[in-house]
Amino acid sequence: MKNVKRNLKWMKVTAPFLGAFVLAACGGDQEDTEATEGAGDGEAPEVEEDDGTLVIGTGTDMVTFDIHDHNATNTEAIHVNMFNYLVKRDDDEGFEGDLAKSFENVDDETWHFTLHEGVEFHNGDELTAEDVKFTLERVIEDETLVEHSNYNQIKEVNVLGDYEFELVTDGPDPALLNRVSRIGSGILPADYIEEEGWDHFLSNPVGTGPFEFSEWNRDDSVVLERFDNYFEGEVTEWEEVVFRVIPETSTRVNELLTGGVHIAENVPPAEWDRVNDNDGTSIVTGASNRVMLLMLNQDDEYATSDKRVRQAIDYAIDNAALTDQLLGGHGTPVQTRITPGNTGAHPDLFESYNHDPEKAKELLEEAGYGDGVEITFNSPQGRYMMDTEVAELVRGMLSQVGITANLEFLEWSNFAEMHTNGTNEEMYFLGLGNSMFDAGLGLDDFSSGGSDRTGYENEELDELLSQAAVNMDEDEREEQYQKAQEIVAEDLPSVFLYQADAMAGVSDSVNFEIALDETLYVRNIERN
Amino acid sequence: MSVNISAQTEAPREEEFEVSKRPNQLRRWAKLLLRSKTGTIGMLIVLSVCFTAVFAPFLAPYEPDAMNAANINVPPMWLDGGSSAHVLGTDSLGRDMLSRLIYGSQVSLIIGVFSVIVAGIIGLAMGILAGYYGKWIDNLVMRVVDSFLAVPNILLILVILGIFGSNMLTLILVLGVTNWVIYARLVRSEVLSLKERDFIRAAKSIGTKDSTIMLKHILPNVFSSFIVISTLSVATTIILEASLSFLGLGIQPPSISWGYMLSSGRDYLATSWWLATFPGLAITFTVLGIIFLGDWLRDVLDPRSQGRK
Amino acid sequence: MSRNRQPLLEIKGLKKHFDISSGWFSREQKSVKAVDGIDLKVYPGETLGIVGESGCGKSTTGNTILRLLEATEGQILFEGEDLAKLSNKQMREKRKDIQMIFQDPFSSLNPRMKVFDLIAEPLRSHKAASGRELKKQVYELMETVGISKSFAERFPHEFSGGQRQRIGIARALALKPKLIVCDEPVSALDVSIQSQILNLLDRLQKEFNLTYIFIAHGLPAIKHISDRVAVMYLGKVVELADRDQLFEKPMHPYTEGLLSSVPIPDPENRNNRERIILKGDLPSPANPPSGCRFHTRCPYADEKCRTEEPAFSEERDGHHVMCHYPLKAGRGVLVGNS
Amino acid sequence: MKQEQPLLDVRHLKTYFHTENGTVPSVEGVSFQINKGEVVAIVGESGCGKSVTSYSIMGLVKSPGKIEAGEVLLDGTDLTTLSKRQMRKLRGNDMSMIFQEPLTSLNPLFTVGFQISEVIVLHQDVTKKEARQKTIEMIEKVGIPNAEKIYSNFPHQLSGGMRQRIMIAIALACNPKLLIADEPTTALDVSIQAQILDLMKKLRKELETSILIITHDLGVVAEMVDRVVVMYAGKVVEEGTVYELFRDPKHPYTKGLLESTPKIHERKDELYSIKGTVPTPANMPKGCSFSPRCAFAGDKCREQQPELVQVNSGQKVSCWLHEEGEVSLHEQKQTAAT
Amino acid sequence: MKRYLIRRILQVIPVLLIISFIVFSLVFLAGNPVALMLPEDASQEQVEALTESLGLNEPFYVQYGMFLGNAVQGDFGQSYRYNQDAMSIVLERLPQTLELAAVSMLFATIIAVPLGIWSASKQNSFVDVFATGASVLGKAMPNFWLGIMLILLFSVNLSLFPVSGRGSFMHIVLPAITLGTAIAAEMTRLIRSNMLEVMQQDYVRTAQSKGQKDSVVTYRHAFKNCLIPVVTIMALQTSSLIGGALVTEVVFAWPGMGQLLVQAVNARDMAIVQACVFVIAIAVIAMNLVADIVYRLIDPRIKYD
Repeated sequence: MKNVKRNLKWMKVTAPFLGAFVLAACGGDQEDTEATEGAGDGEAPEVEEDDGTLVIGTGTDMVTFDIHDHNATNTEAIHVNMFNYLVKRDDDEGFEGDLAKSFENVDDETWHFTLHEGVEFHNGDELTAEDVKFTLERVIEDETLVEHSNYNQIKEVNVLGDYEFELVTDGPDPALLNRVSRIGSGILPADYIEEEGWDHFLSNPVGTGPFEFSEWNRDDSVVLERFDNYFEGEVTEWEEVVFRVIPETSTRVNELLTGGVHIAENVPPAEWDRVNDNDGTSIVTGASNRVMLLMLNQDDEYATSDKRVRQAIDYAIDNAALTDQLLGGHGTPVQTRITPGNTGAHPDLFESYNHDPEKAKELLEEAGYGDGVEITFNSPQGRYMMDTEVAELVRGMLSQVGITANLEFLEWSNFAEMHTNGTNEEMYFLGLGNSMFDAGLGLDDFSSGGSDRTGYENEELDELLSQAAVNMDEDEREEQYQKAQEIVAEDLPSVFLYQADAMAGVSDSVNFEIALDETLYVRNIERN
Repeated sequence: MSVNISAQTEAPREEEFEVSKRPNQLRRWAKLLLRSKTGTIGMLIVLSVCFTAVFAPFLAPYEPDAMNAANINVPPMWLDGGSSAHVLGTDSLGRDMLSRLIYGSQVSLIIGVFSVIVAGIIGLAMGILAGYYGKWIDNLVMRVVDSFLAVPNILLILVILGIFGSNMLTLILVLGVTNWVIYARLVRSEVLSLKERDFIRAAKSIGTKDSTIMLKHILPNVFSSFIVISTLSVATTIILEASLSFLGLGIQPPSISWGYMLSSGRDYLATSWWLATFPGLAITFTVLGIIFLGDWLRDVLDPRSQGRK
Repeated sequence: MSRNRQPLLEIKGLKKHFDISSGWFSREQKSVKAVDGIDLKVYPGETLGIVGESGCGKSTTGNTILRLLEATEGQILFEGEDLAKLSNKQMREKRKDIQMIFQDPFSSLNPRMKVFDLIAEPLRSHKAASGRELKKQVYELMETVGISKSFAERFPHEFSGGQRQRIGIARALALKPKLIVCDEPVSALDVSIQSQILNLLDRLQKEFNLTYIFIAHGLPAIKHISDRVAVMYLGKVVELADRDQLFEKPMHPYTEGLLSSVPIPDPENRNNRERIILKGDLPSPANPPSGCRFHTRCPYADEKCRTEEPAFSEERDGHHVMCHYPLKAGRGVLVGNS
Repeated sequence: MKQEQPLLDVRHLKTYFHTENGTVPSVEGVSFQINKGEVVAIVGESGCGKSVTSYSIMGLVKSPGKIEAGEVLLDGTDLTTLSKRQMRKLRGNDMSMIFQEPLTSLNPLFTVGFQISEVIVLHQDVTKKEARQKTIEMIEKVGIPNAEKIYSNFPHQLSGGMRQRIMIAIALACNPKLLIADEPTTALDVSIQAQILDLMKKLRKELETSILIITHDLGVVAEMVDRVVVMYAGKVVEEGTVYELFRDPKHPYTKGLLESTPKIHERKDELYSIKGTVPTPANMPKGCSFSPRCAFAGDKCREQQPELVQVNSGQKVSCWLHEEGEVSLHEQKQTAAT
Repeated sequence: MKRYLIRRILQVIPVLLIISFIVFSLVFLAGNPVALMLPEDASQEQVEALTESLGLNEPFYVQYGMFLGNAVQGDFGQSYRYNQDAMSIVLERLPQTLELAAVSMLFATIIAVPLGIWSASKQNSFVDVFATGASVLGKAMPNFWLGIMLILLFSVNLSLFPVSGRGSFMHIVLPAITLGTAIAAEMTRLIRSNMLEVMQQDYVRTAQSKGQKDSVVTYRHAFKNCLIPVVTIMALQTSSLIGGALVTEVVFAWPGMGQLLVQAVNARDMAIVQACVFVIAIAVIAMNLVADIVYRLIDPRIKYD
């Protein structure tokens, strides 16, 4: 009797623990079924469908409303709804006017623009050429601004009339239109800023876009409201859009599943089934122009200064395995940084890769590393989709051909510092976008005047790049860039892995497509 | 007034004392341990975790970082799709969960134990010095302690790791350097009350040196509460390491700790639950075991609770 | 006893004040005057009893002699040398000659040390013996105080209070000191054990020609063991006399009240004994009364007592008292109880 | 003995503690009576079970302690059979208790006034105002001046003696039939002890309360009580009127206790002492529990447990020496010596 | 009381000085932040110019002095990431963190006080065993894990509470439970062991000997005494509460300092980090001060100076 009692007591202690474990263990299984049932009723609890509010869940907060002083894609993704560029890229690599009604290339160094009349800022001011001059001169003149280096090719902004002006570049600039259709190209209200000052503007930003600023709670949300006097008329059905910051991926997905957000950005493949299996949500993927690559250092003290070693690395890696296994097929193996949709893209180097472990071993043998070689391999963690896994898998692939990659993950600020200061060792894993949509920006890294991260120098490449940079003949310029990419693919200052797809979880109640530049044009998001 | 018993007045030179029979120390502890169910369970858990950590290379069926891209996210063997080749399934890179779990115990324990040792050594030294000498030394040490207490340790750890990066050594040092204050506080207050005990005065009155008093009289006497706190502290450190992994500042791969496995598996909770659940259970069980053991130690070692019986 | 000899220890004008307002920022300095100017002489081979109620400063005096507390003021001359002036190192040396036995046998022995190490500690600290010699001496000491050497490897908690006190005594004896300060050595013990310890102390004194300062609040024990007795009240010695003098003919009203307060284990005479019960509580030593410190509780106090502090004067041969009106007839307890 | 029913009749009380180390028989078959208006003392050294006896009577034995057998009759009602609620009604009302440490026995967070009035409100049908009035009366009754002011003081603001007076006020507030005082003066200074004893004597006469005093101090016993119960190792070894017991102790232990107490009205060069120490429950000797320490112990003593037997009109003793009628210890000693 | 308060507040000064020293040393060791502030292709002259204008080429003690001078005026510099006064950004987030911490504490108290008392007064009963087990478990679960599990269960499966964010009362329930669990566990254990100890005290026996009811003895006499150490130790927990909030905020996208800080550390935005550490330190110190005062209100034995 006593023993029984004791045992009972003992069970009482363990019961709550067991309960918790069961909860933990079953969480996953119950998930799919019950969540489905819950959503099966059709109504998601949080977002009420008719109030005209679009909620988008993002991983990180935007950083500033100073359009010239950031280079963050996620910040620009929000800015595009509030500001207008002069021109915008159209679907087939050309450009169409945005604020500019028309534009023409007067000579190699001069561009003439005419603005739409009657464009109104959110504060009621009318857009004139003076605002353009104010905006561009700021970024051209102030060296401390992050975007300065992307604009200082413009020599002057000449106002020709209320709605007319011309841009004069410092030498021919074939990429000028790319330049003024990206980060930092939004046009700001000159009078408003001059009267109220920058600080006021930063907390009460004013633009010409379809949405006007409502509030920004740092690390929580940015709220924009529809601007009813938008110069193109009403272009969206959303009265309000909320960008919510939800750093934790599973929380972001859970919000989507429970209807807390319409769109959850950056949903990793691990969560796809959950999103797709849920009634009312699905995964949307789309190509971005971000290319994941391994930056290799060719300074003499490193084994990677030997081209054969670099090629061995390229041959060792099965790019398709990375995209298929880790990204669920949503990525494209590449051999270049310039992907379709960007000026100068090379079709042969897209969707292609080298993979031949045997050859990699041979190359290593030739290079004198038959017994293996040890290199340092740095990678950021939690920065790119599945970055940890990719880095680990790459390490595994390299080890199979005899390259011991000592993988060191760096916390982002340390990683950024290494990248910025060029203090990298043999190899590091990095993803690079191309906000200019022009091969020039993407290939600049490999010129001898570019960064010293790779230590790569090739006179032929330098020649090609400097010619192309000022070549106003589009076709010839494209050829030059394609040639340059071939050289890079051969010499491998970087091993290119794959073009990453952006992945978002989307509620079926909205129609959302991922833009190549990963911005969130709310006016393109429609209600279903 | 009454009879005087003169024969009995001689004080005995040597007496027969009934000093209780001296049990074998080890057996005494074993007996004490077996008497407490939670203590026994705690000890069993802790011993088995230690065993796993020490003999990991012999226990693990696979290398912990052997990847198999064809075999990713395989569920545990008792579920559909599982196989007996991977008892607890595989992770997102096709690595064997069981092997990783076994190897993970090493790092988790090493970080837990060594950071506590670092913290303990600093804390013991500071606490004893402050408590024993008092005056300005005490004031200085206590203000430093106050300062550390005013800043949540995870915050400080976050900043330090953010600056210096995170590897096992820095992690151990940082956890140690930020946690010493609890020991210093505890030890100091123990020393203050010990100082009131006569045996410290007695040692002084005999002419014992300060250094000897601190090492021989104070240290052994604060040691038992120190051990109790340390035990519990190992548990909190294991949890803390997991939280740091969650914030991306914990142990970095290819090293494996349970905390890292748990936090990196969290994205798979809803689809491949075993990735996070097994390390989670491992942490919970281990911490549970350590707390049980620590509580038992407290009951056994704490003179206050001894007096309470 | 032999009053003509040089005193072994002489205390002159000893004061010990404790500051009670601690903290960095307080302005006021309040202090407890635990010992407020006492003079005592201790002669070789005698036992000086110091008696008084709690808070009278008797233990503080004992601790100050060994410099376990630093004196605020005054001199402690041991064989003519002022202990207060010694450096810490010199004082450590000096402690060979002066030892202490503590009140609480439970807290005065390090619970983590074995009996052997406890007794060996003083010998080791002063490098007085080592190796086999150390062992031999420790065993001798154990035998002397009546503990079988088979217990050398035991820890203190395995012993009873009386046995622990024996260990404490062995420690104090180890360095063959000249003076032992016994700070309430029997107060914490059961009656049947008290007498064992008192007898042991008696025997050791004869055997090793020891000098004791015996501090206690229990008058019977003091009476049993002392040669001379000092009565302390609120930091002052109010009466000092030979034991028999003091107990038979106390001259200070406080001593008289104290003696009369002690319950006597003799029921036959309980109803015909005239008791003088001291009224009121002990005043706080932080704020002692003006004039004679005892005036608040003294049945004989008058205006003079309230304002003027009496001198500590020798009224009879070797009988000192601090009172304006010392009792002449002395109502000792022995009187009327033959 | 008297014919009337005793106020308290404790019969074969057994209280055991069931600890992790096994069962400790703290009180092992204790019987005694207290008549109305009588003061009885239980005397013994620490660990003899005297306090546990008092808690058993009050029903305050805490787990793991438990009354295993026996009866406690208060006015004929067996307290061991009462429900918790019935017991609560008696406590503080019909019987109450004061404790050794007056500081820790008072709740530090409540005013003393509240703590006294609490018991009044609990057991008497009074308004708050009346309770306050009664409380102030009680404070005055225990000899504290300024009762109004003291009412709102907290315990820490009072001296030890005052606190014990407050405890007495709490205990006597409802005019109980029985007051149990557990070492009421042990923690106090001699001069204060005398005051408290005096107060208890005075109040006892005034309120006609029976008192059970638990003490180890034979002086207190001699001063206060009518009858004495001597306990050793959980058993009563001797019982008798205070006069008989002090004049002619029958049990060697009682005798030893009396002899080993140093007395201020006597001189002796060496004190009598009882050898050895009180046995721990773990190694309780066979036969008479005092036999290992007893100078007169014979083989029978070591084998068999003696019963408590009446040896004359006022005395009971539990000793084989008195098995066959009255034998004086004096004579017996000779036999033991040979 | 006033003098006591002044003294306590003055004691905070050395503490803040030490904190400032530690934090500043860390920032100093973090190296030159200019590279992060300037665009990628900034010239060497630009770097040097900015370094000089920020005083970053001065020796350590000069920089520390400047830092202290500014800090005294509440100026912790500009957040390079937000281009805004760091302190004002931090202060914007403080109330949310405090709100979460306060509600968590409340939750913990509501759970722990009855559970602790109950399990102490019925030692070894089912309640006691349950409370002990639950409190150990509460400590054994990493907080982010608990948070994620709660979201899965209560938000996704049961649709009872919103997943994340701040807004209605319902929003704070899950984060508060997540954050409060460990505190509740600690508090339960503490109250239980303290109650057990207090129940052994003589004055409890006195209360019983008066014939007082068990419940009155427990609540009136024992619990109030038990509260004193509990209040003190719970105040010390403020620090770990805020520490836990950092993690909880990330899980629940709670817009408090935690998120801000984690982002700031990642981006090495040291001005924000410094301001955060100071604000938190002052909050913790203030809480301890409040606890001290409460403690003094409960316990008449403590004098105010």
